Amino acid sequence: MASRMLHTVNKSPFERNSLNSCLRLARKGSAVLLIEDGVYAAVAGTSVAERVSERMAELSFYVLGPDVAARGLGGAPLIEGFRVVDYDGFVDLVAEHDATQAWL
Amino acid sequence: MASRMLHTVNKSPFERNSLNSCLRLARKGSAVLLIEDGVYAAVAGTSVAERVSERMAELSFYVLGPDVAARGLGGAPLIEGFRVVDYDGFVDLVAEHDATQAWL
Amino acid sequence: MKLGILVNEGPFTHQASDTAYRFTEAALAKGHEIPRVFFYHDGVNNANKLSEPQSDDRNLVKLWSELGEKHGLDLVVCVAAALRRGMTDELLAAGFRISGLGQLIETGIEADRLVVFGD
Amino acid sequence: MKLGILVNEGPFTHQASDTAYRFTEAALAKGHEIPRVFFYHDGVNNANKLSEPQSDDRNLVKLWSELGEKHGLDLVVCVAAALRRGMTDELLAAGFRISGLGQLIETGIEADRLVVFGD
Amino acid sequence: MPDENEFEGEYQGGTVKRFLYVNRRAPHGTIYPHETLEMVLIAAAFDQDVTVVFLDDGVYQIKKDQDTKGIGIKNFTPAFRALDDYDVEKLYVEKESLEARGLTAEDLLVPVEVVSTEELREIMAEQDVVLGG
Amino acid sequence: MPDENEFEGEYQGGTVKRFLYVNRRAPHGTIYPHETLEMVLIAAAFDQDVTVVFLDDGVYQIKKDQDTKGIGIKNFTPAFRALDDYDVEKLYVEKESLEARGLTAEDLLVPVEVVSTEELREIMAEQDVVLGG
Repeated sequence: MASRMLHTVNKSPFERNSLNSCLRLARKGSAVLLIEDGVYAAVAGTSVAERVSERMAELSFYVLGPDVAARGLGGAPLIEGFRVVDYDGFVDLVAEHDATQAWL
Repeated sequence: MASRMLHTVNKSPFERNSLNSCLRLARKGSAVLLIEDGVYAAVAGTSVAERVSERMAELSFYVLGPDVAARGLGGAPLIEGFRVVDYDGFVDLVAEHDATQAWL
Repeated sequence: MKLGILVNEGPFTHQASDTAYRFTEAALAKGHEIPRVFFYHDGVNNANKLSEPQSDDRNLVKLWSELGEKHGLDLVVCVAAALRRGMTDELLAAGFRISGLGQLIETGIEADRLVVFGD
Repeated sequence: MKLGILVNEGPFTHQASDTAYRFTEAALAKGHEIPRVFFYHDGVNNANKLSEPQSDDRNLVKLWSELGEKHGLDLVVCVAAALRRGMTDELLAAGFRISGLGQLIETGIEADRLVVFGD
Repeated sequence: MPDENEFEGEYQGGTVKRFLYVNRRAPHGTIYPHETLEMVLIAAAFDQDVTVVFLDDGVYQIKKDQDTKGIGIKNFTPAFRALDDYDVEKLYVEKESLEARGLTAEDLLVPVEVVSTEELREIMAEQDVVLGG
Repeated sequence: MPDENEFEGEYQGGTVKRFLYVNRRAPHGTIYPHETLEMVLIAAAFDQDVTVVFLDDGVYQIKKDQDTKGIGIKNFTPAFRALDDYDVEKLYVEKESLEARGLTAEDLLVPVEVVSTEELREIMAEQDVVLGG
């Protein structure tokens, strides 16, 4: 019984509604991993940061480090509570959760 | 001197920020033509309708009829002020304006 | 009036190519001149002659070829975009040719309007 | 653990294929089994052997072929998606094969997880 | 609709998993909804436990009265009516998504269950394989 | 960077038009920003009057410190620094887009003029050919 989902989001939160929908529909206790252009939502101090912070108590948030570095955000402060993983960590997250859902 | 622009928007206003940016940056006196998935923004009574109506006095709004019909909106009431054109009308709009900008 | 056309997406995946085709057809019917249709980004896939859609759906590659032949259109596929996408001379449908991005800029300069269809 | 992979976009245009490749590589290095990599939508273009990116950029078609050969991966291109996009047997890079969409569902059933990379 | 030959070698393993299809995109502007529906039909042919949800612009996929003749694209959406023949009966639509678009259940071409965001969250959480997106 | 052979048959017509390039997308997630930059360079080689604007996620294209080694993709963004050599000097960034993303002009890898939405509106309205999007 898939009760713990890993959600991935690969779209910019400024351009698309994918992150919004993920945050609206991810059940308490599941994990959200931001990848590709999705990583912009992990940065502190943007106009979308509060929407993410609001669900920090209920969801676990991860961000893919190589995508953060690629976008010049390696030195930027992330929203408190985010954990940075690499591709190995991505694989571990998939294995540790019961199913994976990609928000495209 | 290109002073009258025709702006086209082909993205759903619910999914992307293309229409928002077009409405923010289109100068008074220019025209906006909604095509493809952009036509959803022409329908009255949605959560984005007001944003469009707010610029109705300054911009001319058009919507591509074949795309409206394809999406099952042929009978839906459109926001007041919208003019429906077909591909011929699209061509005329391009010819009548000084330049065309596609918001993708 | 001279209307240049830029197609930025492949057939089927996005409607852009359909809209561009219908716009081009309407413009020609109205007596406008289409000096060039330029295919960039995934738009280069519009020239792939191996494309075989379901029999009850439109075949955009064929439609472009036929429109090109009927009106003597210059259908140009960008070489740099085509190379990375594996769209080579041997796949080129009738009426298309591969050339440099400069041809797009030239169209922008020489046409009265450039109309962009993309995603 | 058995991890099935679904790739929904072509190389270069979207990062999805890059991410899928890197994920697959990491999963294999960790000892997981990848029973199948399935290519759907524009993902079928990952199998096009004619793809020739700039010499200083990655060649995803080759990377998938090499990873496939090294680990005996089953790289499957969806026939229906491939037909409309003109991705035929003659264009197939080493290690890829074309088959039905049922192979994706089978992967979903038999793998412990199915991971989707798309746009 | 999938070709007959898609069903060659139909799955005989006996395992039944819960397949969730997430429809979040408008029809016709892109091919994703059409090709996602093809994935639904194959999973059904494999006798899997299929659930289809419509949210965000995905609700437009099942809007009545779509007529694509003017855009020259084959209308794939009547095939949603065939889902019943494939025993795909769990179709859910998010109420919030409908309302934002000024739509109601009467505007839809197939019978669906309109559910709240909270209900949809529970339905989506209890799945094994998630496709679409 | 474009191949040398892209410049074969360089435009000799003498007409100069105002080419506007609109960058609204983030880098690396899609190829559009990279291929749009190639279009900028060719227009410059044709001695056209080129303006490049960055708004929405396009401002991320010129963020400093991008390091794409970890994602295995060639970083095309250093080529923005070459725009000056091509006499492309009119680069504008929308202030509102920067602010929404918590960025300032100091975060950018090329010298640009940061302008208000009103100013950008005027700049974008006075163009002949608009590319990007």
